[in-house]
Amino acid sequence: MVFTGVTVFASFIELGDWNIVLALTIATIKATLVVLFFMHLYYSSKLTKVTMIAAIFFLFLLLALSMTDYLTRGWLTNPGH
Amino acid sequence: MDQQKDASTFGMWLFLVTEIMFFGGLFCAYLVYRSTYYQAFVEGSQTMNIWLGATNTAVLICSSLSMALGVRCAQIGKTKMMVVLLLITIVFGFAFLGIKGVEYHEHWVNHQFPGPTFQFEGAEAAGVNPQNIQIYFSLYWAMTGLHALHMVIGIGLVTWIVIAGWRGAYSPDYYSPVENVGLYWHFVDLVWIYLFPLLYLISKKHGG
Amino acid sequence: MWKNLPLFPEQASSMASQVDGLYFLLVAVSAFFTLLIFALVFVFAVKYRHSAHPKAEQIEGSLPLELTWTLIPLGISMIFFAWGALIYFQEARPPKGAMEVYAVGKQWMWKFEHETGQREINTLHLPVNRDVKMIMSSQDTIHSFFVPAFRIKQDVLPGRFTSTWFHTTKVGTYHLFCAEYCGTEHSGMIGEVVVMEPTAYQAWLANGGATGTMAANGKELFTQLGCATCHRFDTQGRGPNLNGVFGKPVQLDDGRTVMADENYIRESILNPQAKVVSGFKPIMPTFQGQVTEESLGALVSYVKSLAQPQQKAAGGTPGPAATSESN
Amino acid sequence: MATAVQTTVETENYLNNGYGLKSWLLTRDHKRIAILYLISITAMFFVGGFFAMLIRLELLTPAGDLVSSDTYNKLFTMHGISMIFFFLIPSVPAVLGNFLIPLMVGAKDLAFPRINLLSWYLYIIGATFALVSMVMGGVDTGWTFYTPFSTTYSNTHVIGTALGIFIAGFSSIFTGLNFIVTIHRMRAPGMTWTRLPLFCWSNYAASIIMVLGTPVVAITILLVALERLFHIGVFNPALGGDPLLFQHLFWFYSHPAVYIMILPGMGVISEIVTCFSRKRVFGYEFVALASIAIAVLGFLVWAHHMFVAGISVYAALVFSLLSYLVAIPSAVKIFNWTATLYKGSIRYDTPMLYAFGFMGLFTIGGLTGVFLASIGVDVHVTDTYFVVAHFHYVMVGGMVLAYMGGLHFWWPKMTGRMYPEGWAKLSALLVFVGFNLTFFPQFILGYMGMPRRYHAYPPEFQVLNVLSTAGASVLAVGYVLPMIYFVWSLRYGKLAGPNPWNAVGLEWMTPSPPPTQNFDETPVVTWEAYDYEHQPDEEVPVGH
Repeated sequence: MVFTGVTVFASFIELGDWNIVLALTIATIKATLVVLFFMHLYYSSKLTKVTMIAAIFFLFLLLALSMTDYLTRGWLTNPGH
Repeated sequence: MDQQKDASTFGMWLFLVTEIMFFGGLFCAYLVYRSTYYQAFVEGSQTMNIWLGATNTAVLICSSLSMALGVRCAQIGKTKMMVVLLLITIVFGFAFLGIKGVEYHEHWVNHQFPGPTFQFEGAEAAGVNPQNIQIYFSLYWAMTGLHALHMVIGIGLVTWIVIAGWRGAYSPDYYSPVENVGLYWHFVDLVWIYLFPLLYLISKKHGG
Repeated sequence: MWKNLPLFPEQASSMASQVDGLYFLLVAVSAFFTLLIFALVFVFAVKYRHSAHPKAEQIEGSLPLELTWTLIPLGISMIFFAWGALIYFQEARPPKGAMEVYAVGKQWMWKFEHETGQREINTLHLPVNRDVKMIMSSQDTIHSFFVPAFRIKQDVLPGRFTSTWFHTTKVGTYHLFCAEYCGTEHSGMIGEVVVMEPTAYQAWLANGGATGTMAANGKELFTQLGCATCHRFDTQGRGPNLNGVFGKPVQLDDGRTVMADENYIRESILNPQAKVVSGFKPIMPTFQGQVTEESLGALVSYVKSLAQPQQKAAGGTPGPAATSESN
Repeated sequence: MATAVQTTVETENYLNNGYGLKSWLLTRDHKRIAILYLISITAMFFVGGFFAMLIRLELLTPAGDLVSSDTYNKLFTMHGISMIFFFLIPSVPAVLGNFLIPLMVGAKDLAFPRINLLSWYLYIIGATFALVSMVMGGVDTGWTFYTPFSTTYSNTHVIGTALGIFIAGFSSIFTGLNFIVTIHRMRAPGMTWTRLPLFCWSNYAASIIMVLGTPVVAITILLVALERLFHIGVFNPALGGDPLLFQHLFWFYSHPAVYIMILPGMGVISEIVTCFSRKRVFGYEFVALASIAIAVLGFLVWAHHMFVAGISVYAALVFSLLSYLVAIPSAVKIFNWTATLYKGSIRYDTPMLYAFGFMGLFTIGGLTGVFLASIGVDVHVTDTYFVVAHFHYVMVGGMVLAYMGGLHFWWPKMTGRMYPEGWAKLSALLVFVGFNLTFFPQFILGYMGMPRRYHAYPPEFQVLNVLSTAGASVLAVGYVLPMIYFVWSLRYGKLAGPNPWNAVGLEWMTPSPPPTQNFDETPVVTWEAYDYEHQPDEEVPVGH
């Protein structure tokens, strides 16, 4: 729980010079700590852990498979010209 | 009893899975448009008040901390202490909504609400189509609005727990409502932890 | 013979026989499995009916059998996948030198414009034995360009171009349908594709009442809208020189590279700051709301004409319209 | 035997335990909630069926002469919405699943009885929104709500209907959540996962989809409503939005949703086939795992609805490949059921006739799905009657037949009475014949190129359309008949006794209708699933 305070503090320090990767990494660290300790996932049954992992996995599928379309749309354009 | 408690907590986790996917649709839309209209998203995020956003992040994490401690108190039977901690959580919750309200007001006054009245000064100067900035704001309002709605519901639930706890409804043998509302509260906190960097911290153009 | 009850669509494009080939294989395999299941169910149901076979024999299952009926369908379906993907890939890549027709879908009609400038509504005249590439966009909601006899279908979207192509093989008149539900008169958004002998087609073109080729019209718009003040051909203007740009990769100011295709030209007109060419400032205003779908087609056609081989030979001098007209 | 009749009737059960309206509307008994669902979804089924009938009548002639094109568009939209969101999705899970899952796992009730009742109320509120919108003038966007038509161009009651679907979505989420927790946490001692009836497995798989998929469509529909209200631009190309994003988000749920509809039906078939073959199901583990595989793989294939929509060629290839994978577990199930018949001892009671019908029609429906996964052919047949026929073969030929089979199979358990066997067989036959006559011609129409959602069509398509309409009237008779004899049987049907089919399973070891508590004492399971080997094989006379 102390960690959370530190990461908030860290996010203030970073204010000057960040990029999205760093920001999301910090967010993920914070989120992981919250899930594991505030929400007691660390102490929970295997079933609960699997449930959580499944949720993240399917969210990933939604985002990743949608992006397969958007990121590759420009790949094949009018080779005839 | 044990089976019941176990079942209700598992049910709550499943509900959170549902919530993740619910916000997931918005995150997907965000990802798609952020990659399509990156520049517009940068421009849009410039108008965000990072300090208010960061304060709100801190406020929410503190509220989660007091929530977690409150659940712990319920677990070991310190009901009075639990009520106090949850009241602190409620105060933090209102603080969050208050700050968010200030931000909303500012955007509203500046016509940064999607629709026919939408205006974005400096879009042309920055060389960005204002329509694309409108999409940023649409997602901003939808995501933070939905999150704020969850906060309101959360405050309602915590209030209910406080009242029931005051009346002595919970004991170390029976505190799963406290635990489940706690889970819900932490989840709402989690969403914000991601919304903050995604909506406020898009580019280093801020320069501190 | 089946005049009033046709059971199979005509084949009028080079794609049709390929799609039908795969279709027949699918039908054959499906029929085989359907009959297999029907026959097994029927035989078992009769042979092991309760009165004839009062005591069931318990059988647990069999791993080899399970693997067989997992792997064999998997193998067969991979054949279907490969074949289907090949056809699709072909459909997605229009061949060089295809004649181009621009189409605009709107509630509830199809508007076509030939490169040579002829316009028509709901009827599309084409010569036989030619590759035809359709460049399509919609003015309102989503439509879909569907010619069953060609076995092709492509949704027509608002806000961008989509394209498809086919090679006509047979003279005749074929149905044109809108296949994506688009509102009240969706089923009225139909038309016909008339495939003609080349000579007849030329005769039709001559009577088409065209007022200049699309590229020429585009050139006129290019001047009218003031594009030419920045996009100059003689000296370096404030905008990139558009000569020979079309169909080439373009280096952007953020380091990415994009292909200068129809959609890129379109985006550059309507949303100029989205992808700025490296070395230029994002100063071009948007033309959203000032150009219709038809004008966009003409402008794209003009930019395209600037990259025709004969233009390259002519060097950087403007005046492609004149050459196009002679086509 | 008069005394036996007497005691059966007098025994307290969930039906005679309180008669007041309040005892039904505030009940937390999963069996009563199942009956509430049965009544409400039957009503929605006939609403949707009525629209279908009008559609078929309109299509008798090529010209759009019976109704105006506006009305026609509303008819097929409301047919789709009533049937999919308010009949097919809740049908087997909310009626049979609700009734049977606690009985099958040996529990007193579902894990959260109050949430179960809440689900039903949400369903009713959602259905009311949809029905009120229909009465006020209807909606014409198609059940798919494609943007920008639904957000910008339609002048009908899109928001009311969208809200109805949004609310009904939460009903489905809560049902799924309830099932998952119940199957995990409420199984009777000895009821291990490998002893779990396949009906529970398949409902479990469907519940996974409900929990993971439904929220995505809920938020998407919400965005459509916001787009209409505030013009936020997210799906509107005129404002810079991408209409394909809507399609991605919509099909992320709505493709897996067809598995929500079909999986529980597959569970019903597993139960019926084993019971009337007197055999343990062939390859239990494979059938069970195939359900889970379908649920998971079902999430990976959604863009096969969008091959011609303007998505990237490469994305289309990936989705095509993945689409084949999901066909395999369905094929595995069909083969296993067929193998279950082998060396069985088969009886031809009505539920088994429906199961035979299912196996045949689902095979056709599944295989024509392979046509659609194959991109080259899909480009030609998508958005035509081929898709309409395929979908109905899976949904009506598969799902509705399974639902009817299940209803006949468990009707004695639910009501304590038998339905009239002769009439039931007749209706099963009518449904099978009528169904094929209605939908088989549509495959040919589709390949000929007749687009779906067409109010008027070229004259050469007429013969096949007339055949289809003729079939639809036979089908309608097949559906109305059970309605009549089921109601008749409530009063005049023979008493069923606890186990009229001499079937294996915990639900058959308690009286019919079951008491409110389901079991007098928590059962302990010591036998494997479908243990027909040790089930005494003597005929159990009905109505003794």
